[in-house]
Amino acid sequence: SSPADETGDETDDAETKKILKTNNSSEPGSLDPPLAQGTHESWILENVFEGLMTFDEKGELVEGMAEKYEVSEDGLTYTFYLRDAKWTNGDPVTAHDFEYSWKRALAPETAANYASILYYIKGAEAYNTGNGSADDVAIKALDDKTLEVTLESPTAYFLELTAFYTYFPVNKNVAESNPDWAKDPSTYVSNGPFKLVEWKHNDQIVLEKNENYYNADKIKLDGIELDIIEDQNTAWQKYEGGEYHINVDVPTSVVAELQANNNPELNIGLQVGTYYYNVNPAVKPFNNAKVRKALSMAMDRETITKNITQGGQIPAYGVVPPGLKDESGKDFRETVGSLTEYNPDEAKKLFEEGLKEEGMTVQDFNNAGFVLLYNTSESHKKIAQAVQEMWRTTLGIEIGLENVEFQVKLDREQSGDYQISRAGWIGDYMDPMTFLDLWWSDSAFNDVKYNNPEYDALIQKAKTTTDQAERMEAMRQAEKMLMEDMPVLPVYFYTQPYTVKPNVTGIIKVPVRYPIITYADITD
Amino acid sequence: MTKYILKRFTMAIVTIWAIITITFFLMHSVPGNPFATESRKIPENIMENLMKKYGLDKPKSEQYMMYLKNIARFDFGESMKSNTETVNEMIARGFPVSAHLGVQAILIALILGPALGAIAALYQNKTPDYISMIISIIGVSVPSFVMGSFLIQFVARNVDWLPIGGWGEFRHTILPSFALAMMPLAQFARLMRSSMLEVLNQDYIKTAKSKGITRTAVIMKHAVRNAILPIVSMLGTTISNLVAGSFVIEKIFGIPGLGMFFTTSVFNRDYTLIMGVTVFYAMVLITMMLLVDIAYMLIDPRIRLTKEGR
Amino acid sequence: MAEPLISVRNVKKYFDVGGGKTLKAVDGISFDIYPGETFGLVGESGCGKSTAGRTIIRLYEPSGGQVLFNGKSVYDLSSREMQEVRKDFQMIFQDPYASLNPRMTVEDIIAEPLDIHKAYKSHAERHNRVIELLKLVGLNEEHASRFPHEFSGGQRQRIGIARALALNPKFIVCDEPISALDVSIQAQVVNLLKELQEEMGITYLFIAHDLSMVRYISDRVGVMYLGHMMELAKSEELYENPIHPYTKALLSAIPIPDPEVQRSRHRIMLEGDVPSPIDPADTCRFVDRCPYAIEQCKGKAPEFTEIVKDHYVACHRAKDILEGKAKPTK
Amino acid sequence: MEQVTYTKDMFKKAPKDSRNAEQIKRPTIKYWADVWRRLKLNKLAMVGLIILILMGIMSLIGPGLSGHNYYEQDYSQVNVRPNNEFWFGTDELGRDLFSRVWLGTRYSLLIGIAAALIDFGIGVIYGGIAGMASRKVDAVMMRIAEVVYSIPYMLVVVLISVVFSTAGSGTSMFVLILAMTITGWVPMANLVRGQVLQLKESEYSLASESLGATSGWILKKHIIPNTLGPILVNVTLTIPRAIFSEATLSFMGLGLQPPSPSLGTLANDGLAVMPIGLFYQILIPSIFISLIMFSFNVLGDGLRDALDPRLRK
Amino acid sequence: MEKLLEVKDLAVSFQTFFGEVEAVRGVSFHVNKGETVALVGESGCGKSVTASSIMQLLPMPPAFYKRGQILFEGEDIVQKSEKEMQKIRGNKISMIFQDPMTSLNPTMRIGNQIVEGLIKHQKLSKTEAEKKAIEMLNLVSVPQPEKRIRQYPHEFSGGMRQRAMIALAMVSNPELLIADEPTTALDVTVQAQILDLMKQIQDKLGTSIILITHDLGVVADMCDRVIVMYGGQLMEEGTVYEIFKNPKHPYTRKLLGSVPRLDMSRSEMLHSIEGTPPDLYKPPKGCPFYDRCDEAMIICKDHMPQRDYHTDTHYSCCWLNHPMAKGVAEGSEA
Ligand SMILES: Nc1ncnc2c1ncn2[C@@H]1O[C@H](COP(=O)(O)OP(=O)(O)OP(=O)(O)O)[C@@H](O)[C@H]1O
Ligand SMILES: Nc1ncnc2c1ncn2[C@@H]1O[C@H](COP(=O)(O)OP(=O)(O)OP(=O)(O)O)[C@@H](O)[C@H]1O
Ligand SMILES: [Mg+2]
Ligand SMILES: [Mg+2]
Repeated sequence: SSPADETGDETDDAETKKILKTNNSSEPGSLDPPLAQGTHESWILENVFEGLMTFDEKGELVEGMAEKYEVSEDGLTYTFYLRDAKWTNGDPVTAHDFEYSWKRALAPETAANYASILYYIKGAEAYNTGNGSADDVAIKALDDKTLEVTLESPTAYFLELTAFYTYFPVNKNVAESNPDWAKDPSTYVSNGPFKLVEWKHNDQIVLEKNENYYNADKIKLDGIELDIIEDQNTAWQKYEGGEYHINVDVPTSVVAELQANNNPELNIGLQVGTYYYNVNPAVKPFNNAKVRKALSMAMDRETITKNITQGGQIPAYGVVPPGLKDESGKDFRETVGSLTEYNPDEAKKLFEEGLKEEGMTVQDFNNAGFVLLYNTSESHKKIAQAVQEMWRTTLGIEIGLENVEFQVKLDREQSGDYQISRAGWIGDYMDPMTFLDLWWSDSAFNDVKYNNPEYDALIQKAKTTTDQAERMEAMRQAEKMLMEDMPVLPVYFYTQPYTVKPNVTGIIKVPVRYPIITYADITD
Repeated sequence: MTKYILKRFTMAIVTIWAIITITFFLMHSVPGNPFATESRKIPENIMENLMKKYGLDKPKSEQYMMYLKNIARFDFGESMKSNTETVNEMIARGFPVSAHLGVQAILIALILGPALGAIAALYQNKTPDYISMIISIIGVSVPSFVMGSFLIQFVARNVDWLPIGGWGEFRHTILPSFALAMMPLAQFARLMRSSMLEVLNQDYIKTAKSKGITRTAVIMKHAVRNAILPIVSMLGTTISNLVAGSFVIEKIFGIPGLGMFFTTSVFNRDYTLIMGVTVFYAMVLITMMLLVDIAYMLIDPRIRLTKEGR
Repeated sequence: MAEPLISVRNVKKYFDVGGGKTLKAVDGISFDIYPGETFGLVGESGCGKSTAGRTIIRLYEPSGGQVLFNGKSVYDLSSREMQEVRKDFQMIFQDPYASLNPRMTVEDIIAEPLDIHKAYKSHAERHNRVIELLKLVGLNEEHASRFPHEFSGGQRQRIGIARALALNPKFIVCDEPISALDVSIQAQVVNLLKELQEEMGITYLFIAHDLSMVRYISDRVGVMYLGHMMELAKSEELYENPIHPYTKALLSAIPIPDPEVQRSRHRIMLEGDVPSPIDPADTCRFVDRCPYAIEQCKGKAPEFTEIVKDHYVACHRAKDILEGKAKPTK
Repeated sequence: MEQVTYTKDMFKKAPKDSRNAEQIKRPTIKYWADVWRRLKLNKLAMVGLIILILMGIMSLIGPGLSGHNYYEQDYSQVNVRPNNEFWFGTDELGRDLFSRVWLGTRYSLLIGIAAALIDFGIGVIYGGIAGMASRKVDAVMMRIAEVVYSIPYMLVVVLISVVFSTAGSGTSMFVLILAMTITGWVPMANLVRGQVLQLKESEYSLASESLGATSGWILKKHIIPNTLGPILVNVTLTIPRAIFSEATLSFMGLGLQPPSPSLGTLANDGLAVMPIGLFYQILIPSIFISLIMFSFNVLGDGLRDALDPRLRK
Repeated sequence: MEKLLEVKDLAVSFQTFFGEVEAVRGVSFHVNKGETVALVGESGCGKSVTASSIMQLLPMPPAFYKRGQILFEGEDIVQKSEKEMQKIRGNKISMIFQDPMTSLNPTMRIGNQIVEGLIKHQKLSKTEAEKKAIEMLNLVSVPQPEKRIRQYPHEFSGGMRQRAMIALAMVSNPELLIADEPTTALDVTVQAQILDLMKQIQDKLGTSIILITHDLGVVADMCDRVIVMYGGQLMEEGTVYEIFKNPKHPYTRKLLGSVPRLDMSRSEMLHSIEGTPPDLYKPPKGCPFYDRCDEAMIICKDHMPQRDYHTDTHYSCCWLNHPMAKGVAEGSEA
C-alpha cells in the first residue's frame, strides 16, 4: 500500500493534511543548534531553523534570513541586511539574535563541539580557545536588521557556511531567560519553515508547518513525522511496508538489489565525502612511501564500489571528491585527475622495494601482526575484509582486522596506537579546502600527523589569496603532493543512497546536505 | 517481617555501593571519551571545556566521592551525550516502557511456559510432550535477534494490524513481548516439566488421588501449585536476563526503552548514563529479588522469614 | 565397679538457629560409661540423642561441659591429640544408605580409616585387613570390589560396622544403627554387635527409640527428654521400676508383640507432642505433658539425683512416686 | 497348578550351600558405567550426543570438504543460493558458506567449551572454598558473588570487551571467553557451594570426620566426587549458553574478528541480506546454533536423569 | 460375616529398564465388615503395591495388573474406569499413608485438604463441609480445630499431621480404610495415641481396616486377623492369636523370634534371619523364603507349596506341612 493510504486511514483530517513520514536513525542529543553533533540532529534543525543563507527548492544557495548582503572588496567584511522574519513565538528575528547566537556558540562554556567552523570569523578562534574575549569577535549587530561580520582572511565559501547549522540563530530573549528552552517543544522557539511540536525521546519527533514562515507558500507539507529507529533493517521494513515516504539510511544489500533492478525509488544522492585509510608513518615499514603506495595500488577500488559498497560510490584516486568546482567551473577532481591506480604488478614491485629499504622481508611483515583498525559497523567490516583479501592476494601479506568502538578508535589514533585505520570525512562546504585542510600539519584532524612544510605552504597560500585561479592551483598542487606521499589511502567517495516513494516529489539533494525534505510534496 | 525487610534493605545498600564502586572504576579504566562524535573530532580546548563542564578534569577519587554524594540524593546527574535530558529523566522515561515490555513478557512466559511444561509432563513421552519440547528448544535456541527479525519479516509484514516497530499502542507491544518471552517461556516449560514430574510422584498427590477428586482437580489444585515453586524461585534471575535481552529486542523493534542504554551508553562512554543505568538496574533487580521472595512465601507457606536467604 | 571409660559431665550443645534464638539440643547431661558395657540412650525423636552422641566424641564442638576418656579431658585436646584419640572412638550411623559414599567401593570405604591414619605398610596389608573385617561382619571377599548401592540395608549396615571396627576402637557410638532396617534384619545387626562386644570388649553407646531392643542390648539405659536426661538405671531396673512419669509413659506405649499381653495392658496416654527445644523454659522439660505435674514442677528444673542405688531420676516428685504417694492428676 | 510327583528325596533337608542368602543377583556395575548405561537408554540424549559428535568431527574436517576455503572472495559468485558447487551458498563477499559454517561451528564450540571449563574451574574453587569455609567467610564470599552477578551482564561484557580489545589483535577469542566467564562463574559457584554445604552434612562425610579425616580429605574424597554429577550437567548447559551469548555479542558488533567466522557472526551477517529475501544466510547458522543448543540441552537433561540416584535401578 | 473386600489371585508387575519386576504374585485374601486385618512382611515384599492396587493408585505404566480380581462389594475394581474409581476413592475406600510429612500437600490449608473429598462425594457446600471437617478434627483430638483448618501442614507437628490424615481419610465415613504404615514415622508415645484413636473411630463407625505394618507389636495391639507376606506372596494367614501363639510358617516364626521380648534375658541371642529377601526382579520359582530358611528342603527350591489349612481361619504355605516332611523338619530343628 502507498504511504498516502496509510496516513489517510488514520485520521479524518489526514486526508487534507500532508504529513511526510520518515525515520531519523538516532535520537538527537540536542536540538539547540550549537550543541548539535551530526546528521541525526542537523536533519531536523535544517527544517525548523534558517540561517542567513539557505538552500531553495532547486538546491541553490539563496538568501534566507538575510534579504541581501554586501561583501567588502578585500573579501573580509560581510554585511547582512535581514528581512522581516518572525520567530515562532512572534518575536522578530534581529541581527542581535545572530550576534548573540554565534558568540554563544563560540563561548568556551557552551563547549559547542563544532565551534571551529566559526573560526573564519576574526577573533573567533581566540575567544573559543580562551585566548580572547567575546568583544573582540568581529560579529556586530549594527542595528536590529544589520549584521556585520569580519573574517580572518577572505573565505570564498563563507556565504555557504552561514547556511550551516552552527550558524543558525537562536532567539536571544528566549535563550537568555530560559537556558533549557531547547529541551521541550513547548518552549522551543525557531525561525524555520517548520516548528517542533512533539518530541518523544527515542521514539518520534513531530514537526508542523510554520504558517508564519515568510516563505510559507513554498512549503507544501503540513508536517513531518520522524520516527527514531536505530535498526536499519527495521526502518527499511517500515519503508517497504508503506509506513515511510522516504528512507535515508538504506541497508547496503537493499541498495545493491534496488540498483540491480533499476528501481526508480532509489536515488543515489551526491555527497562530498571521502572514505580512506590512515597509515601510521611512525610504524615500520609504513614510514616508507613505497610501501604505502604499494598498499594503495593493491586495492581494487572498482571492485569495492561495484561489489561491496554497491551504492553508486565512486572509486577514489585522490582525496578531494567530485562535485567541487574549480575557478573555471570545472570539476576539481576531473582537472586533477587520478593520482593513484590499481596496478597489482607495480604494487608488488614497490612493496618489495619498500620492504627492502626498511630491511624487512614479507615474512617479517607477516610476523609483525599488523592490523587494520575500524570502528564497529557492518559496512566497514565488509570493506575491510575485501581489502584484507586484496592485500593478501596481491602482496602476499597477512593483515588482521580489529573492530573497536568509534571512541576507542579515536583514542588509539590520537595516541598513535595503530598501523592502519579506517577514516572518513564529509565536507562542510563546497570547496576542496574542506578536505585538503585536514593534512595541514597543525590540523586537529591530521590523524597521520602528516607534516610536510611544502604542503603547509601551499595550503597557507590557498587560504590567504583572493585570486581563485591561484587558490585552485595551490590546492591542485597540494593534492598531488599528498598523493605522492600517500599518508592516507583513499578508497572511495561517498554517495548518499536514499529511497523515496513514487508519490513524493520535491526532495532535493545538495552534496553537503542530507536529502532536503523541506520542499517535499505528497501527491495521490 | 519489617525487621527482615530492613535487614535486606541494608544489605541492598551495601550491594549497590559495591556495584557503584566496581562500575565506576571499571568504566573509567576504559579508553575513549564521551565527547567524540562519529562525524568529526573536537579540538583540544573544546574537549577541555567539556571535561570541565562534567567534572571529568578532577581526580578520579574526587569524582567518585561526588558521585556517591549525588547518588545518595537519587541524582544520577547529566547525561554526557544528551543535552536534553538528565539521566534521571531518561530512566524515568525509558523504564516504564521497558517495564511494560518486561512485565508483559514475563506474564506471557509465566502463563504459557508452565502450561506447556505441565502438559508435557502429563503426557510424558507422548505427542504433546514432544511438541512442547520442540517449542522449548526453539525458544531457548534461537537467538533473539534472529527471532525478532523473523517476527518482523514474516508476521508483522503480513499481518496489517501488527506494526513493524515503534511504540505507543497495545499492538506495538505484542511481537516484541513475545520475542522477549520466548526464552523464559521455554525455560519455564522445561523446568515445569521436570518439577511437575517430580511432584506427580510425591505422596501428597497420591493422597489427593485417594480422595477421589478428578484428575483435573488433582493437577490444578495440588500439582501445579507445588510444581511452580522452582519457577518462582527462578524468577529473579529470569528478570535480570530479560533486561539483558531487552537490548536486542528494543533495538530491533525500535522501542524507546531502557534496554538500549545498556549498550549505547557504554559505546558512547556516557559515564553518568552508564552509572545511572547500572545502579538503577541493580536497584530494580534487588527489589525484584525481594518481591520474588515475598511471592515465594505467599505461594509456599513453609518458607518463613526467620530463615534467611532464598 | 571399675573406673569409667567415659565420663560425661554436664555436656551441652546449643545450636544458633538465627534470629537470636538458640536451640538447646543437649542441655547439660551427665553419666558414666564403663568399659565393656553397653549404655542405651532412648528418647523421642528430636530429644537430642544423636547430638549427645556426636558431641561426646567431639564431632560437634560442645557448648559446655566435659568428657573424660580414660581420665583425659577430650574437649581440651589439641587437634593433633584428638586425631590420635579418634582411633578409639567410632560411630555407626542410622542411615545405612546415606552413610556410605556411593562413589567408593566397599574396600575403599572400609579402608578409609586405615588410609586416614596410615595404618598399613603395603597394599596387600590393607587388602588383607579389609577382607578380615568383611569376614568379621559376615560378608566375604567377593563383596570388596562392589559398590554400596548393590547391597541391602542390613549388608550396608554391616559394612558400616566393619569400617568402625577397622582401627580396633574402644568405644563406639551406635546412632540408631537398626531403626532403618527390617525387623528380620535388625536381629542380624544386633547379634553381630553383641558378638563383637564379647570378642573384643568394645564399649557401646547405643542410641535408639526402639525400647525393647534397647532393653535387650543395654546394661544401663538413660532416658532423654528435650535435651535433659530424665532417668538412668540398670536396664532391668528401669524397665521394671520406672520412676519418672515420662519413662513410665514411654514404656507403656511400646506395643508388645503378644496380643494377650498387649491387649490387657494399661497405657498412660500423653497429651500432645514433644515441645520445641528452641529457647525452652528453665522448668522441668516434661511439665506440660506430665500427668503428675504439680505447682512446684513449674518452677526450677529438678536435679538429676540418685533416688535408689544406681538409679538416677530428675523429677521433683520422684520420692512421692516411688512411695506410691503421687497419683496422676490428669 | 503343575503336577509334581513327590519323592522322599525331595523332602531331604536342602544343603546349606545351595542356598545363597548373601548373593547379589544384579551384576556389579561401576558408577559411571551405570550412568552411561542409563544415558544410553535415553534416546533423545543419545540423539543429542550423536549430533554433537558429528558436529565436532565435521567442524574439524568440514571446512576442507567443499574445495573452497573460508576466506577466499569471489565477486562473481556473490549471494549464491545453495547449489551443487556451494552446498550452503555463498555470502555477500562471495565466500563459500559451507566451509565458513563448519569453521564457525568449530569456533563457537571452542568458545562454548572454553567458557564452560573456565566457569567450571572458578566455580568449583570458589564454591568449594565458600562451602567449606566458616559461616562468616562464606557469607562474605557469597555477597561478593551476588554483587558480581547484579551488575548487568551486557554491561560487563561490553566493558570487558572494550577494556581488553586494546591489547592488540588476536585477543578477540580470549576477550569473548573472558567476557562470558567474568560473571558466568557465579551460578556454577552457587551450585558447587550448595552441593558442598549439603554433602558436608551428609552422613558419609560425617562418618569420615568421625574417623579423624580433615576437611581437605573430606572435600577430596567425598564431596568433590559426589558433586561431579550436577556439575557435569551444569557444564553441558553452560556451553550452549556461551555459544548463545557469543551470537548476541556478534549482533552488537562484538563478535569474533573477521574473516574468522563464528556461528554468531555468520547469523549476524545473514541478517544483513534478510531484507532482500535471502534467508539461507541467516537460516543455516541459526539452525546450527539451534542444533547445538538442542543437543547440549537434551544431553544435559539426559545426564541429569542418568545421574539422579532416585531414578536408579 | 460379610465379605467387604475379596482379593483373588492378584498379580501386579512393574515394567522397568531391566525387565519385569513381579511385585505381587498371586495374592488372595478377604476383609470382612468391621474387622481389622494386618498385612505384615518385610520391606519390598509387596504390601504397598497390594494396597495401592485396591485403590487403583499405582502409576500405570510402569505398573500393570497381570491377573486377578479385586472384588469390592462384589464389583471388580480391576475392571473399573478412572471415572468410576473416583467415585469409590475417598468415598467408600480411603487410605492413610506412611509418612505424614510428605502425604499432605504443603501449600494447601489443612481444612481445604479435608473438605475436598467431601465436596466432591457428598455434594456439600463449602461451609457445610468445613463444619464436618471441624467435627472430624475434633474427633481425632486436634485441639482448636476451627483455627487449625486454616493452617498449613508445616504448622502441625508430626502426630497432628497424621491425625489430620486420619481425619481426611475418615471424614467421608468410608467402608474400608487402608492404612499403609500409618505410625512408622511417629514416636512411640504418639504412635500409641494414633492407634488408640483409630480403634476408637473404628468402634464408632464400624469401618473395616487393612493395616499394613512391619511392627508386630502394633499388630498384636490392633488386629483381628494377620496376613504374612513374603516375596510378593502370602505365607500364612490366621487370627492374631493363631499367628502369635501358633505360627506355622518358618518365616513367621523367625519374624516373631527376631523381636526381643521384654522377658528375654540379655544373654539369649535373637533369632536373626540371615540373608536378604529375594529381588522381585527375578523371583525364585519355588518358595521365596528358601534361601534364608533353616528348615528348607530340596523341594522348596523349585516348587511353591500350596495353602494348608490348620483351622478355618489359619493356613500356611510350607512344604513342612506335607506329610512326607515330618521327620526332616523335626530333625533339623533339634
Ligand atoms: N546441625 C544442627 N543445627 C541445628 N539444629 C540441630 C542440628 N542438629 C540437630 N539439631 C536439632 O537438635 C535437636 C536434637 O536433634 P537430634 O538429632 O540430636 O535428635 P535425636 O534425638 O537424635 O532425634 P531422632 O530420633 O529424630 O534422630 C533437634 O530439634 C534438631 O532439630
Ligand atoms: N514404581 C515402581 N517401579 C518399579 N518397581 C516398583 C515400583 N513400586 C514398587 N516397586 C517394587 O515392587 C516391590 C514391592 O514394593 P512395595 O512398595 O509394595 O513394598 P512394601 O512391602 O510396601 O515395602 P515397604 O515396607 O518398604 O513399604 C518392590 O520390590 C519394589 O521394588
Ligand atoms: Mg538421631
Ligand atoms: Mg510400603
